[in-house]
Amino acid sequence: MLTDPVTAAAPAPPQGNLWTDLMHGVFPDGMPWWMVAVLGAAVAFAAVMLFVTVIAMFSIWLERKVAGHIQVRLGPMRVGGWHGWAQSVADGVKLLLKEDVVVTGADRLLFKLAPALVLGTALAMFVALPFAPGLQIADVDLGVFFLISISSITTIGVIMAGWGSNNKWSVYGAMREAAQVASYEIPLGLSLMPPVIYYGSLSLRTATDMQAGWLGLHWYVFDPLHFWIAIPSFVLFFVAALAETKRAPFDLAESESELVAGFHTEYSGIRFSFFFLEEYAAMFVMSAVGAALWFGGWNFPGVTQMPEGALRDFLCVVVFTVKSMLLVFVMMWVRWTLPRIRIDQVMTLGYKYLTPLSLILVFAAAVLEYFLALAPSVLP
Amino acid sequence: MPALQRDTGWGPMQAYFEAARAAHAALSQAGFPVELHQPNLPVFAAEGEAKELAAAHKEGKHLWRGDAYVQLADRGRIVGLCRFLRDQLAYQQIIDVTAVDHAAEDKELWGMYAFLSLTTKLRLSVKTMIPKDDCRIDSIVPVYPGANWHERETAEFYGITYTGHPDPRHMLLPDDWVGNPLRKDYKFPEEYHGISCV
Amino acid sequence: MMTDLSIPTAPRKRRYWGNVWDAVKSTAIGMGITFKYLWSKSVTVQYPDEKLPTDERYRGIHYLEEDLCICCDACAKACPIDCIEMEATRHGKELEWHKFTLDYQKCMFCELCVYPCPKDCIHMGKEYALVVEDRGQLVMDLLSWKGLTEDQKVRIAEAEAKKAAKAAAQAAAQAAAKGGGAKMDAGGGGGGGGGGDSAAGASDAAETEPTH
Amino acid sequence: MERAAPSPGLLQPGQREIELDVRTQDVEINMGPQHPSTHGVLRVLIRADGEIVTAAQSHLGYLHRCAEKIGENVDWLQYLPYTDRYDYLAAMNNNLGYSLAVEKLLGIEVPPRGQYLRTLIVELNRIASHLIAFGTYGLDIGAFTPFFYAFRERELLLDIFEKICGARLTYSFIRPGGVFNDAPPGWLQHVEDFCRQFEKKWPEYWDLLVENKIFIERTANVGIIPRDLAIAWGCTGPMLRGSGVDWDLRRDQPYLVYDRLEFKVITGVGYRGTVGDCFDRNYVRMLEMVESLKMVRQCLDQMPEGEVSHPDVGLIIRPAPGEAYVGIENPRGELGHYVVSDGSKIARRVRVRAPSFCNLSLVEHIMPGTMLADAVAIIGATDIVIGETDR
Repeated sequence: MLTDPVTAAAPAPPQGNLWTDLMHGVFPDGMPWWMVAVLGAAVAFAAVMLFVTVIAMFSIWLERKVAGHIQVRLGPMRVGGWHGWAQSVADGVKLLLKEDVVVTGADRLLFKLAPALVLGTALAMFVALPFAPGLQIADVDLGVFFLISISSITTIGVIMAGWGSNNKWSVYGAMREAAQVASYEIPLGLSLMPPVIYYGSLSLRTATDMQAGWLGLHWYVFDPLHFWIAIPSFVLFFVAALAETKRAPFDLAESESELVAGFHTEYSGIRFSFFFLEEYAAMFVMSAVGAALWFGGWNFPGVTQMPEGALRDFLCVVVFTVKSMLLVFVMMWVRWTLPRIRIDQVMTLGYKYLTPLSLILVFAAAVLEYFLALAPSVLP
Repeated sequence: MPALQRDTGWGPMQAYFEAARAAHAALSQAGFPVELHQPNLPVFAAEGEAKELAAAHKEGKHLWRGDAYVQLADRGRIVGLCRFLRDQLAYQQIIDVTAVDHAAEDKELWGMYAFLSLTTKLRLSVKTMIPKDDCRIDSIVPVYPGANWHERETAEFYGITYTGHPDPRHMLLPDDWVGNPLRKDYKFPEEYHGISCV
Repeated sequence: MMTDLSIPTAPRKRRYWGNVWDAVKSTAIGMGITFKYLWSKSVTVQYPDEKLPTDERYRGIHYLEEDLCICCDACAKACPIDCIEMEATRHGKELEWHKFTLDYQKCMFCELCVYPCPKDCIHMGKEYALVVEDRGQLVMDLLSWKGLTEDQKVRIAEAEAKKAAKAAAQAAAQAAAKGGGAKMDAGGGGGGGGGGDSAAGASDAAETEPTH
Repeated sequence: MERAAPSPGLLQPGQREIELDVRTQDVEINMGPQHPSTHGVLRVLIRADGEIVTAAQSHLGYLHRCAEKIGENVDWLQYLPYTDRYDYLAAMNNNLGYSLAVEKLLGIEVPPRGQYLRTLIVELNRIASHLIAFGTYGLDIGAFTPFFYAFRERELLLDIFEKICGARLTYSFIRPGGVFNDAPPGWLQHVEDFCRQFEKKWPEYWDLLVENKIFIERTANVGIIPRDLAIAWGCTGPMLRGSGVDWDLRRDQPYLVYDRLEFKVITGVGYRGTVGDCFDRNYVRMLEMVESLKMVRQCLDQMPEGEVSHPDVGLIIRPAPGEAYVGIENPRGELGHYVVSDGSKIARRVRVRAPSFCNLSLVEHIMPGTMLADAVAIIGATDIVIGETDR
């Protein structure tokens, strides 16, 4: 829906629209291909940025409310009236207005580049998410692979931030993050393999389409032949995703009781808000991947059967976002329940528990798939 | 071992008196120059005690209440005494090391040591005099490592040098603090690093 | 789930699947507890809008029954940090208050000032919010008024008049005793009262607004 | 700690091979004075080889308020509010320790109701203090929520304290000669209600935090203090009992009415690890809450009627000359007050033997060899109150 190069490249007839008029004046022969690409990217970026900002602000508010209610208090109640819904807006304004401090002795280039890199990668991950049949920025063939690889770039930003801050606590945070993410890439990738084997594709779009059966309830976790692989692999994926997004109990990079605030100790104002946005964007992306691969993506009874159109797309977006937000909520719920793991235990958990267990699951999934392929008549 | 008999609201008393007597006997037998001090007022105050106290004060008699303690005459033997207490009399724990300065005119400080036995459940106080003009005493850290911080604290508050202390840094006061605040002749500083103390 | 306190003393063996099971189980139990509380009623209140009631014995900012106070300084002496200062001029039995300040920068709300009061006139109040814009404002005056009231002035005048009358009577008696014909000055008492009035007026003018 | 350059081709004993090629330098980190898990303004200078602590040194004195000097300058009774302020989480216990020391010099015994009231409120305060210890320990380990649950129940206790003495933190309630006020009507009922409520909540703490696998992994076998070390370093209270030493002043040198109460002394048993590890110290505190609750119940049952204060002790106290040391079982260990009187209304010497101070002195010796996160766990398990270490 965003940009189809073929239709966009056709010469736009002047329709009295200021923008098209202008474009027609500048490019009488229609827009050149690069212009289309740049404009498409700009529109996609704006859409993603808007979506990420809204989702992150909502998540931050939700996190505070969830934390509050779990801890038998109320959380933000003041700004905006109903349950402090505008708290994140107020916080955002405050962060934008705050002084942008660059500490003495910091590596200024790294210090300033790190938040941008971190947020940029978080935004790039949204490219492959299948929000709705007509609403996916790019249906990347290697969608899952793309997401995993992009998400680990965040680590480089975190290391830059930690190193550039001229603060020992920050360096500790950065090093922990590096070790942690490097080791959790493996279980994360492996735990994604059972669904990939099931779908026979790395594309999230294909995965979502394949779960459209049973009036939109034929999700991977509900598949009668596969649920015994799907559920454990989802748990493994979820744990690895928590580690990947630096969420408790794996928030060692910013563990506030040990490292003060870890890699972003010295950040303030808008640069700090970038890290904040990134954290919640990454949470959303990881949850969205989980929702797409295990929980049917946009499929839901009533939505899947609708005729194609803007309304259906809209409802698909709603279903997909709600499913993802539910998983985000579980992440928060876990955070406010569990203590934090020590760094060597993180490694132990990653290498000795998650990796072998996910290997077993991959093997089991492959064997199951092989035998199912041998006996196609058994398939429901 | 059963618990000590509680004979007052603040804990056992007679057992501690006994402990002091026993420790005094054992220590003198081992050749330590110790004397036993026991309070000469009853544990519980009698009616009209205040008058009695005032009268005794006028006469120059010293009536006092509280703990019995063992006083060591030669402060040079404190480490040996501690070793004896720990090894022979089973006082495994050092509870407190401190000092008392009674008046600015006094020539001596009290060096106080409080011991606790976890097996016999008894307490013992040992006192030794430390002259102010030669304010040093051996550190008992080699015997009781737990005395480490107590001695550091007492050292900076009373100006006592604990010879042989492994870590004679200031404990609670800043490193450049002048004077020993708990001495009675201590003069409050006018200012500290430009901060007025008045 | 924790039910009784009979406890295995031997350390558990580390087992691979046992660890996995323990982790999953304890996490599930913990999440169950937090989930239960997610829907429970909050125990906190929205502070500046709602305030929890303070108890009868609450030790908050003091209040003073100033008409009972005799400026005896007992509370100031009992205070461990000397944060109470009081000053009053005595006009016979009547007190002309200048100040009764309590320095809440120092006060530690120990209530030791309340016990020695012979008139039982200083109390700990229920107010606790000590929010001011300037540290100087924490030195609070407990008096709602200063100087002399009209009643007091009248009483002082009466007392002085009585005194003067008494003095006059005495003088008259003395004079009578002496048998001399010296005439007493009847305006003496009135003059004294006038002086008191003007002093009271001056302190009225300097009076600040009440602190509570 | 700059390592000596290794001679090529020669491995020192215990040296890893990699160090021949890579020369690393230990990093020195200041943990504190402002750090989230130093429980106040404690500064621990840590030298670390990566994540592994190689040396630690505590620096104290950021909260030094000259309590002992003040004691020599104010009246006996006027010093009472200052005792609240060294261990502000268990102010009742501090009041009690000082009051008992002064009573020893006064030679008086508090009437029975006063003693029971003291015991009751001191045990309640112990629960309140251990709740904080448990909550903040969860916080140190990274679990937020137990902290709030602990504060929720502590709030009920503070309400109880407020009802009887008017203050919520610095009580100044127990005074030499008794207590300031008798319990207001209905107060004992409040205490009973609390007991019932707390009984229901306590298993939740246990399930939520103590039995949590991550918590066990973080604390069990971490910061082990062997029995002998704990005794030699003068550790007291849960620190000592966590190391398996069966020692409790309430049972072994009974004061107040503890000899009339039935309770168990909890010692560390290596429930999930080794005896004397951080888990055991926390375990002792957790179970001590239950024991304190039992004692509170017994005090409520046995509470006699009558006076709460000794009638002879007025506002001006003049103890007999002499010196007295009274040690009581604070939530953190043995709180000793050594007071010296010359018979006047001002003390010659008030010495406070603070349990946290002595317990903390051992911490820097058990830290080397643990990880940075363990350093936090060890400090947390020590349950220090900086107001007390610095006084």
